[in-house]
Amino acid sequence: MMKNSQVTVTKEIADDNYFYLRSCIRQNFFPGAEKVFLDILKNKLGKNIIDNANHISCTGIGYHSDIVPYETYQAMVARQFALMTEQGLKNAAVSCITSYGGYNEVMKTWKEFPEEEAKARKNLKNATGRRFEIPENISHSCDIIYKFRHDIAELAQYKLINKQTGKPLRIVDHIGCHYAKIFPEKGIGGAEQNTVLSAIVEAWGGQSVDYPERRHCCGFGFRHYLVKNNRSYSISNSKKKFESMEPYCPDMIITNCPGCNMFLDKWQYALAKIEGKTYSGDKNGIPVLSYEELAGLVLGYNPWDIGLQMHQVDVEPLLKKMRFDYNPDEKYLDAGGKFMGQPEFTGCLP
Amino acid sequence: MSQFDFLKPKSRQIEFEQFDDRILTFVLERERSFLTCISCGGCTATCSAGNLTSFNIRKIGLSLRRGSINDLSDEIQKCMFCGKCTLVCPRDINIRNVVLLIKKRIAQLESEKTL
Amino acid sequence: MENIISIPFLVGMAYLFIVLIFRCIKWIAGLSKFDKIRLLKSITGRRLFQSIKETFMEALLHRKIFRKNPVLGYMHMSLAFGWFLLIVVGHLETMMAEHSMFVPFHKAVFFRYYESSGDFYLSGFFAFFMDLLLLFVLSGLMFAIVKRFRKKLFGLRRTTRLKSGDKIALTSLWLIFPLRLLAESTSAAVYHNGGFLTSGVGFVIDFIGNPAILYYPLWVAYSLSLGFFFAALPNSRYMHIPTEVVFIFMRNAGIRLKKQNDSYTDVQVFSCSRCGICLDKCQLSVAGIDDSQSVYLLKNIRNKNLSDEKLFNCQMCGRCQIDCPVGIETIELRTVQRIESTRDYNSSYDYLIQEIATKADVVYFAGCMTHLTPRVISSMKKIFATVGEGVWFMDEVKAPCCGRPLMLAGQYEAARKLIENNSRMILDSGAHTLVVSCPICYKVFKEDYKLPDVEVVFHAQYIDALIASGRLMVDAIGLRMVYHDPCELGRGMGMYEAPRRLLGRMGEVVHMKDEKEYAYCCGGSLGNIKITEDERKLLRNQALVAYESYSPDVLVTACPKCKKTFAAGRKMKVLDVVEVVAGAILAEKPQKVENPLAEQDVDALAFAPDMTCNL
Amino acid sequence: MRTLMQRLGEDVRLKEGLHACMSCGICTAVCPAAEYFEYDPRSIVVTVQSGNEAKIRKLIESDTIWMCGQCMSCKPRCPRNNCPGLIISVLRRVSQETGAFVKSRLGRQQYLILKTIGTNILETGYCVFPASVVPETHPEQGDVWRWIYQNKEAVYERVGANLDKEGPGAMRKIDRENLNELERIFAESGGNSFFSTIVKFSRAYAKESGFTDADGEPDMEKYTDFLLNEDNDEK
Amino acid sequence: MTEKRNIAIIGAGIAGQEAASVLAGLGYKVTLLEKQERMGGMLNKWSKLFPDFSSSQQILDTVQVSANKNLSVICNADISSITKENGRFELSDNSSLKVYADLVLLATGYNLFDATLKEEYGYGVFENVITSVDFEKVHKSGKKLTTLLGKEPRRVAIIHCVGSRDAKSGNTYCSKVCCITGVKQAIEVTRMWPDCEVFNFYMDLRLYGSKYDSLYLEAQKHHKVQFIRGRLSEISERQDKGLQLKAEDTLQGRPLRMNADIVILLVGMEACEQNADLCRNNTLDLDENRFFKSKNIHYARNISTQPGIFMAGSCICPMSVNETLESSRSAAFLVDKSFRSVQVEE
Repeated sequence: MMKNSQVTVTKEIADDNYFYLRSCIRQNFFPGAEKVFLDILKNKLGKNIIDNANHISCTGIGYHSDIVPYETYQAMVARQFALMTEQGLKNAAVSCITSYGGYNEVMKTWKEFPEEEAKARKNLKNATGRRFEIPENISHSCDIIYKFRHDIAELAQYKLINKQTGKPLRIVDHIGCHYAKIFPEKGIGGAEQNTVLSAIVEAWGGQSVDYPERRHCCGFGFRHYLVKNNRSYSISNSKKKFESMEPYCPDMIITNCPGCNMFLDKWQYALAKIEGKTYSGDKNGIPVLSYEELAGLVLGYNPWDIGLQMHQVDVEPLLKKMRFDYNPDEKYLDAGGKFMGQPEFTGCLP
Repeated sequence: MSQFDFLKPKSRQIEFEQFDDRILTFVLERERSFLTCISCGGCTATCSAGNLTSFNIRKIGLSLRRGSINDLSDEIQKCMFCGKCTLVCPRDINIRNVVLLIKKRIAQLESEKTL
Repeated sequence: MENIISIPFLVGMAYLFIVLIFRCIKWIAGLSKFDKIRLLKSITGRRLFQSIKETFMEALLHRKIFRKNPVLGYMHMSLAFGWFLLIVVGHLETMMAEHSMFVPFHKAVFFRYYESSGDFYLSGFFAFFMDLLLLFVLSGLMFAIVKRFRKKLFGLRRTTRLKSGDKIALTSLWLIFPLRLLAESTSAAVYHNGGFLTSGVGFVIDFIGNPAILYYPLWVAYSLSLGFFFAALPNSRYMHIPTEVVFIFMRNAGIRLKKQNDSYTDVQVFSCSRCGICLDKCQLSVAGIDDSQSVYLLKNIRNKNLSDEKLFNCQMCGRCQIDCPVGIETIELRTVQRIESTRDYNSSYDYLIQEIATKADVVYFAGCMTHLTPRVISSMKKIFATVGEGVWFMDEVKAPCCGRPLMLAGQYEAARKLIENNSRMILDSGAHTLVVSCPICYKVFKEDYKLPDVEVVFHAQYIDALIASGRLMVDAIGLRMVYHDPCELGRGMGMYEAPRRLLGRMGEVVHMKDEKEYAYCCGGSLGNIKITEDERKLLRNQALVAYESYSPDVLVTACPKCKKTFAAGRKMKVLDVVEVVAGAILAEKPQKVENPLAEQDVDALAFAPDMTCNL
Repeated sequence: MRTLMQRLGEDVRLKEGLHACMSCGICTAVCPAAEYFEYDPRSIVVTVQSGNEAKIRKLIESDTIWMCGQCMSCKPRCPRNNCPGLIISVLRRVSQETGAFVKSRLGRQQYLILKTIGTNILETGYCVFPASVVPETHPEQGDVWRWIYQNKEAVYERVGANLDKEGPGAMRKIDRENLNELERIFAESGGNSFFSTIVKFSRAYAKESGFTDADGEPDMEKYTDFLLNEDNDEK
Repeated sequence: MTEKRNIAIIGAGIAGQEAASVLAGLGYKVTLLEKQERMGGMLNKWSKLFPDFSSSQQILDTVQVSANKNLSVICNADISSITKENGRFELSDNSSLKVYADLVLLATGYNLFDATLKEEYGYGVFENVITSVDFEKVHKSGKKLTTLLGKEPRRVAIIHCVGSRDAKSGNTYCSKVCCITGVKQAIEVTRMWPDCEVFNFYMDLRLYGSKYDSLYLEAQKHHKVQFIRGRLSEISERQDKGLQLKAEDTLQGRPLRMNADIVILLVGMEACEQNADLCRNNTLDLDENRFFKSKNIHYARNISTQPGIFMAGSCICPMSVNETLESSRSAAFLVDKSFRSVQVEE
């Protein structure tokens, strides 16, 4: 059987000088993940990455929930590019999958329909006076971690090994749909056998586990999650994934997309409340980590510095398997070391 | 957990692994010509009941062959038995008998309260 | 000691009587209140004589079988009527010998055993006459034995298969009369009292053996054979003998089959003699189907093992019913069984909504099948247009089916819903005439719809009347036509002449051997739910081969289903009567007569739905 | 008056998304929405391909087009390089431009989305931000989120975010100047007029459906309440 | 009058051999060039032929060319270039081989679609996913088709249009023979395992040939093969190494999920990659599907865009065995005719 990571990669990933574009959802729910990503790039890998205060949401969620017209979306994307151009940078590092797909979609449209690009330039110019150059390289931040996965492995303080059994941790992945489904050539390994996360996992000593519904959507569905009465769609899709991965007894789920990371975490909790069951064999649920968070752990960051206390499904079982050196008492201490209260309940089932 | 009442996880996928063949087997044992249906839809196009309602005899046969029989009992009642379908079927399937057998089997399953 | 020999006979007889009385009570009790009153009225009124006459003609003389086949008729008559006379005359003889009006039953039966003197008024005549009757019966018995092994001589190709109860009864029946002959002959040898036959046989017995020794055992054997026969009778097909009498009385009382089983169904079932005449009339045998015919239906109802496969494997064409010597309503009876069998799953048709009727004098209902023969519709339209009739084409766009196919499938309750819906629409239209062009629809409109003040006419009748009244003129087109009687129209509704008369106005209708009530079924019947298409083709070909032998220019029928079925056979051109008429219409100005065949090529050869004609 | 088909054709995404569909069904096979709704992207594509105005009108007035989850799983599989998801986007756009969206329950929800996401974008520069994820309307977010929500300042500070503060960093406050730019882009590129189209049709529908105040003007609070509780038929 | 009677035929599959026999029989000097070690081409991979289940070996034996003074066969000759000089064609491979001829007949045949390119079907990843050619191999060996673990399959799915009619694979044409092959193999599977359920997933059933439809009927009637109209979306592996399939039942308009023990991919026919090499030094053209382009697809199907170069068999377009043989005979006729007309002109 071929290893999941053994697929030829044709995608180019810039190796330095990035313009960082943040994600609404990731900032909102997992701000620590973006923080640790920047920290790893700057301080561990010595890269230049600019975190510009002027960039705004790309409005991709509005675009895909159909209240933002495509022209406006193109102009908003154009503005991000303009900020980057003004900074003298040509490589984008995108934190959000929706944005990533959106930037690629806009670039593709401009390539095929130059009049659309002209319109976007005009709109941007009229509105802000800004101009832009088309980026040379757009990478999702997972691409960058992927590119430097071996460097990270060398710096690693922990391996993805279950120290209790000595075997690699069994890790299932979930690739956000917009990462590679819209433009398969823009994702490592393409749309079908995507390897961006499995290669990271394997590079750090873990075992990437395939499961039948690996490619299925998490169920965000934009408007389906945004309107409360429609959320059944969202949870049904996540449920399908959990059911599919359950027999493989994964130690954790690694995710690519900020939204997926949030859904796979929260829907486990909601399903436990509705159906009284978890898919992990215990009451906690399967820990869900993004690749940045996992990189942080491997490099030995304090889990509470990188925001793992913000997950509903507790990450402690994973930390224990890794024999990770952490202080459980620090979990709910604020920046000044003061107790800031704690959730009434964590995990999935009481 | 009333706060989650708005969430109803469900699926309408045809799950072959949950194939309910109780009607299909009954029909095939008694009317083998049903095996050769190619879902051409000629029956539905000519159907007298289909002219009045959404009744789709082709889909009924198909549901049977996919083992999804849940909504069949109401649908099959719509057939008027006129026999036009049988007359136009390119594969000479005795559709009237198929319908009669389905109705019979559904009545059996309903009386056993297993449908 | 003397009386011991009559014990087997008396026991058998007693058993038979008890069973018969029990059955009769049960049957009568099982009738509805109204039917009981009908029966009572009929046996107290003039109908009684009718019933008695019919009993005599059918149950004893077997008139219908005689008509069908004299040899077979003779066989049945000699056995039934001969035996009847033996009993009656034997009784008279005993009364004469005993000088008493009241003689015990067994005395008459075993008269020769008891009576040794032979010395009474007319004894010589009685001895001769009784021997003659015995010979009469024995001749019939001989035929019966020959028939069992050489059925073809009797015009029968197949007879029913026997089961064990029947075999016991048959064996004992066959033994009764030879044993009687032998027993009486020994008596004749011992007492010298027989007629020409018994004394002759007695002489032979005397010559080759000792009658005094054989005398007693033979009489015992005779008594036993009678006893066995009577005892076996209620559980054998010979039950039909007494039941037929009950059947005749009930039928003459005006009792009819209902939409569910009752004791009248039972009476009809028990009246079947399993003579097998229906087997030969049934076309299914050409398709190798030989377990679902009427006789088996009746048998299976009686034995309570009727399967759907057999019940629904019948064309419902009615050929069997025409020749049934007992007059069993085989088709109605089968319909009732279908109703019973599918009662649990009738449809409600809740979805039917009342379509708005169009006001018109005449309503035309084409029917589902006719929609697959658009030339029939266009021809009808042409005729309506020519005579300027204000017609509402009721099912042109949408209307439910007429309900007849459901009836044929036993879905009586479901059919009622369609009938109600259609009736409302027809009545709302205010029409005085309903024209239908499909015999399947015609039958149900006539029989099951309640349409006061609306005359339901078949298109052939309607057009014939148009021509007769001068509203429509047709030209002779000189075609030689074979007319195929559709089952539902001919045997179903008894309409044989109207289409022939109509066709006769335009060309020659060829007379055939198997026509009218003996006409073939086209094979396509909606009555059969189980038959395969390949089997249908065999039936169709049987009819087509017969029709081909008359080498007509065209095969004409009056049913869209027959038309499509025959057309698929691709052997000859097939038209509906209305198409012939449409091709022969004379406009006011005489014009070139169209040859209706010229434009019919496509249709005649069509075997897929014919959608070429847009109306 | 442009036909619906012309309106659809004006969007470049239709050219990108629809070539010639052969109804193979691979899109429905992979579609997550098809599994949970009476929904079949294949037949939507066939309808658009047919160019039949009446059918397209019916389509954009129906719930169907709103069932797509925009995951774009259909895109990489289509043997004809179509993208049903993009076609849906175009249909939704035309449905909103022509006011057809208020004819269906799911379509009407666009007003809710506009009120939440649209407002978020224009007022904060984010599609979502912590204060907008109210635990009461998001029970599925769980107890941890409730704790975060109640202790926003401390928690975000602890994990290195810059909640509602000047300068770069996660969840920083987007300053007025940037928001003005955003507004101008929306005004310039048609975003604002699209917003007001949705509002216009929603107000008209609200009025028509009797959600009015004392002066007979549409009462959009009542209408919002109605939309929030307008329930799924399938339940 | 100079004798111009040398013909080079590239490819010794059934098309090349049949044409060679005919032309050698007519007295021409024929050189038959085969890149493989032995003749027979793709048909060597096949076990039984549709629609009559006759043995492919029988066809191979029938068309097998025999040594003849007019006919020479050169194997291991992978011709990569055709040039024309002084009215003569020079054919050469990558080594020192040079063959000269007055006329060239291309019978280079086809390639099979590489199923690993359809990643979502998991060929080469999941062991229980095989191609139609793999199945033929099993069938030819006389063994029964089993799962990886050697078990009897209880359900087999056969997938039509793999690498055909698919822009994603770059082949938008129909390979024409796969549908009937799918029906044939479905029957063969049920003959091996009478209790095995077989499902064919199709987009359109293109059973165009004589007696093909009756095979379809037979598959339904006597082998209970079931047909689902819908293109397979993806295959995933379950823990027990069984496969999970997803498609839409397009006739129902509902997505469908099914488990199967074995999946057979009906791989389509593709033009040979070397075709482009052969076009390099002359005016041979390829059509939009990378097969050799005909001068006219109706009346000059065997005639290429380069005068003097003819074509036979499935290097023109996907063909079945009988069409291939007819095509090569018609090519031989045209070759003969062109020689005669040249002589008349001179």
